[in-house]
Amino acid sequence: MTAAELIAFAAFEGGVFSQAFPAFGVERRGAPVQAFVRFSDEKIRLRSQVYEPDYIIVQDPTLIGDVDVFMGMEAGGIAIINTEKPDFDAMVPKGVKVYAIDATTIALEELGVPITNTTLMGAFAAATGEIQLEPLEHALRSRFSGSMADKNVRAAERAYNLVGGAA
Amino acid sequence: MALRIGCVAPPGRALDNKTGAWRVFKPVFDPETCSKCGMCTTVCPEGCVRETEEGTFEPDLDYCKGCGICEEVCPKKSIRMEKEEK
Amino acid sequence: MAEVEKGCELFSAGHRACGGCGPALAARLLLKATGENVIIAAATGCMEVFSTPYPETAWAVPWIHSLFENCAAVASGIEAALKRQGRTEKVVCIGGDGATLDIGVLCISGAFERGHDITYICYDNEAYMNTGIQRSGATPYGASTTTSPAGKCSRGNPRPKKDMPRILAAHGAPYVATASIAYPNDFVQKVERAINTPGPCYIQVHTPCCTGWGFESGETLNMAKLAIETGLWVNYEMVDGEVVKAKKVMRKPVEDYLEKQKRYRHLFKPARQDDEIAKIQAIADANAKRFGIDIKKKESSE
Amino acid sequence: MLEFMEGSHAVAEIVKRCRPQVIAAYPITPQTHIVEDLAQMVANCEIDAEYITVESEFSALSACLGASAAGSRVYSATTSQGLALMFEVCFNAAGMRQPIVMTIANRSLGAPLSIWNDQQDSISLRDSGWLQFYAQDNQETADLHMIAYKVCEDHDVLLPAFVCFDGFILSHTYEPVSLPTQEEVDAYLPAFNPYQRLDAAAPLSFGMYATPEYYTEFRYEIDQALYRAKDAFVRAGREFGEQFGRDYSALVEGYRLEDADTALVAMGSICGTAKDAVDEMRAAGRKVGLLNIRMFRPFPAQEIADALKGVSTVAVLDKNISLGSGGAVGTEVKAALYGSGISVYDYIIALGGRDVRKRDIAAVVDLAEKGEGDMFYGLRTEVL
Repeated sequence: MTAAELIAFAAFEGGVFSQAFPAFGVERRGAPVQAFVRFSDEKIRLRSQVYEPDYIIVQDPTLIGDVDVFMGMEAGGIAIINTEKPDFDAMVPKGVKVYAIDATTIALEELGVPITNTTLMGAFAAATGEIQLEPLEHALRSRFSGSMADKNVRAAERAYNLVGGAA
Repeated sequence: MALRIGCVAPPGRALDNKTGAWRVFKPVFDPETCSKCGMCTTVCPEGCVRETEEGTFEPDLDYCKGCGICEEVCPKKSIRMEKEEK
Repeated sequence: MAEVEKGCELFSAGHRACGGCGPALAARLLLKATGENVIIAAATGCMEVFSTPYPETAWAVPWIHSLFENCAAVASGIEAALKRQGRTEKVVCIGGDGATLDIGVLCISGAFERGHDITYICYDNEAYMNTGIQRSGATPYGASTTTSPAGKCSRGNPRPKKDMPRILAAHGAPYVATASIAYPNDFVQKVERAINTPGPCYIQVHTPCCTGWGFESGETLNMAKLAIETGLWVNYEMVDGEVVKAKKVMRKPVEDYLEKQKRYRHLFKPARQDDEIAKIQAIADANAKRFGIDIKKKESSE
Repeated sequence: MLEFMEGSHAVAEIVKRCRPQVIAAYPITPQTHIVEDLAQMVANCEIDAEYITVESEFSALSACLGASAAGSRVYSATTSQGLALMFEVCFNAAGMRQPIVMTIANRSLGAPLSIWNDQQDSISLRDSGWLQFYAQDNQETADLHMIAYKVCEDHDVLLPAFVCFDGFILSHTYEPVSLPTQEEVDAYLPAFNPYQRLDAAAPLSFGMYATPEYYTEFRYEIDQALYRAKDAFVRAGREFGEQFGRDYSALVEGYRLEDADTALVAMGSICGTAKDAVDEMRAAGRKVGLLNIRMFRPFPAQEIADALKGVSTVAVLDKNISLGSGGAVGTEVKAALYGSGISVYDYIIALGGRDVRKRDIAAVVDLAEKGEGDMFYGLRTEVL
């Protein structure tokens, strides 16, 4: 949910309307969870869950195979997947572009903890072009303070540049 | 009378209810034997036993229900319950 | 005794309690102790009903009744509001034994645990008198009530009184006391001490009910006194959880108290129930032992 | 200025700016974020209030009642089972005419246990004497809190209010919200001026009992006060519009109802999805509109009848079920339109967090136009 919130926040900082919400549940820490984000140039009124995503972010690669993470995606969609071993091509729908990034390693190196929200946010920004670096950094700096802000900005930028190079 | 918002009332109106009418027996106070200890007024559940100027006590019969507690506690036996004449 | 008579009547005549009502006397004495600078939060019950039919309130101090079981929570809110407004009124709850020992325990426990500066007075007449004398957690062992009636296979209420003072002392209440309308000054002094002790304090005052217990209305104080003299009611104080003082007595046998009340009539008629009376005597003996109330008899002085 | 925040946080922020002196609340999903935020604000001295950490919802509202009677502005929040536990105090607080404002993060009632959203909880208290406002989005949620305090504390009203927003769907959603500053809120909402209070300087007895001679008249007065709340809401809503540019002077809000043949009627966040669905249906040439009921208590029967004049079919989306009798909103809308010749159909929908999509709204309109209604929408018959 934090990643969804941050992405929506950064998009809002970038000048569009946005909305982020979790797939509400009773899950305890560590259990798989889903969260949704919408962007729009107009005020967002729609409250239903997202069934046909333009973009997906998979934070935990072990879900792939257990859960159809690509459900509802159509050609032209973009998937950002946190993984060390990108070996799931067979499951990717036709026309969906996949960006595999080892966000866990980046997060560990930059933040010291395997929390990949901000890293994947950088990757998302670069892969989709929906968020520019400046609002992204602004969002992170209003969410985190001091050295934590610096570290998270670095993690996001590293992912941004990595994916940006690939894109 | 306009109803007060929220079923709220100022003090005083309980006195409209003259509970003396409930009485079967009434206490008769004898000031001659009274030791002025005040126990009768202390223990009255109605709070209707008043001190007189002489320091003795008398019941307010508008409210006295005739329970007889004052008679029971009077150390000088100077209160006597009598059948109410109606 | 005259010292408790200072000031005007804050609990006014004209209320609709039965003649000889113990709780009505407790209400009068309570307000003698608190004076005018108080806010009363009352629970539903006999006292609430006999003192406040709209618009004839007997209360000359600010008074609020909300529900049966919530006066401690209502008082919590009042205390918080007064604190925030910088006001000085003392906050006092008053509830019967049903409201206090049974249905209101949740709210009372919460208020005491949170440490609000309130005093809770339970007037204990040992059953639900408002609704017609049903058993409560304060009904003593052996008493016949409409929901614990004596019968072919029942000898009245099968359980002893719940020990509410100890429960609230265990909440960390700085001052807990029991009192009796048989000793008006003692009750008044205990209320004064409670309202002047910061934090949640509790007083359970024994208030015989002539209607519910079955005795003549003039006997109310005599009955309260007998409860103490038999050891079935003990007047004591607990400070920070420790019993510091208990009224000593030359104990009388419990049947002196029991035989005067209709609620215990089944213990004497049609046949005397010695085993049941012995059980009640054992309760008094245990009280005497726990609180050390027995005055040792000196042969010569008798 | 728009800021991006969680719905619950928007509520806590606006409540802070409404300056309650006493807050008493018991945590329950999905209300928790609101009370956690407020507790933190108290801990940070950002808000000059007593926060009473009560042991139950029952005590939460009881403490609010006491504090309100003592003359303080109060606040609480709850949902679902917590509101059910407050049932007795709800009726009591309204009868005692205490202007308590409470947020309801709407949630279903068990059994079966469900933490998810519908509006069964607040709807079930519809007879309690509380005003009920339903918010479409988090902006409205925040705004309605300010309006609620103003309406409740109006001496012509003196009643408590639920500000209802859909649990999770709004409470846990992050979206842009514009919150007035403290100075702006102070300018709109004056300090609490209690009509009467517990006060040793002027003693009063509160919560006395009424004999049959008086009871009916007291209930009549509460009912009258509820109707006066309509005018107070219109005034407060208009004033809000003048000050903040968002007008709430209408008890019901019509959306593309002009020339509509079929009208949806709904409350809360489902209206957002329904508006998008209406736009799509309009684009496809269908004459469909929406009526959002913003104030459910007092029930705006006349306003609904006026707004729906001219439509031939009405489809009510009911996120509740008055078991054994159909949806509560539908029943009341039918009564409001009695004799108008308009066909009114009721649809029980979105219970216990069942997601609603635009196509579901369109499907409801199809059913209504076919004359099929008064039913559970989208029943999974395969599991029955």
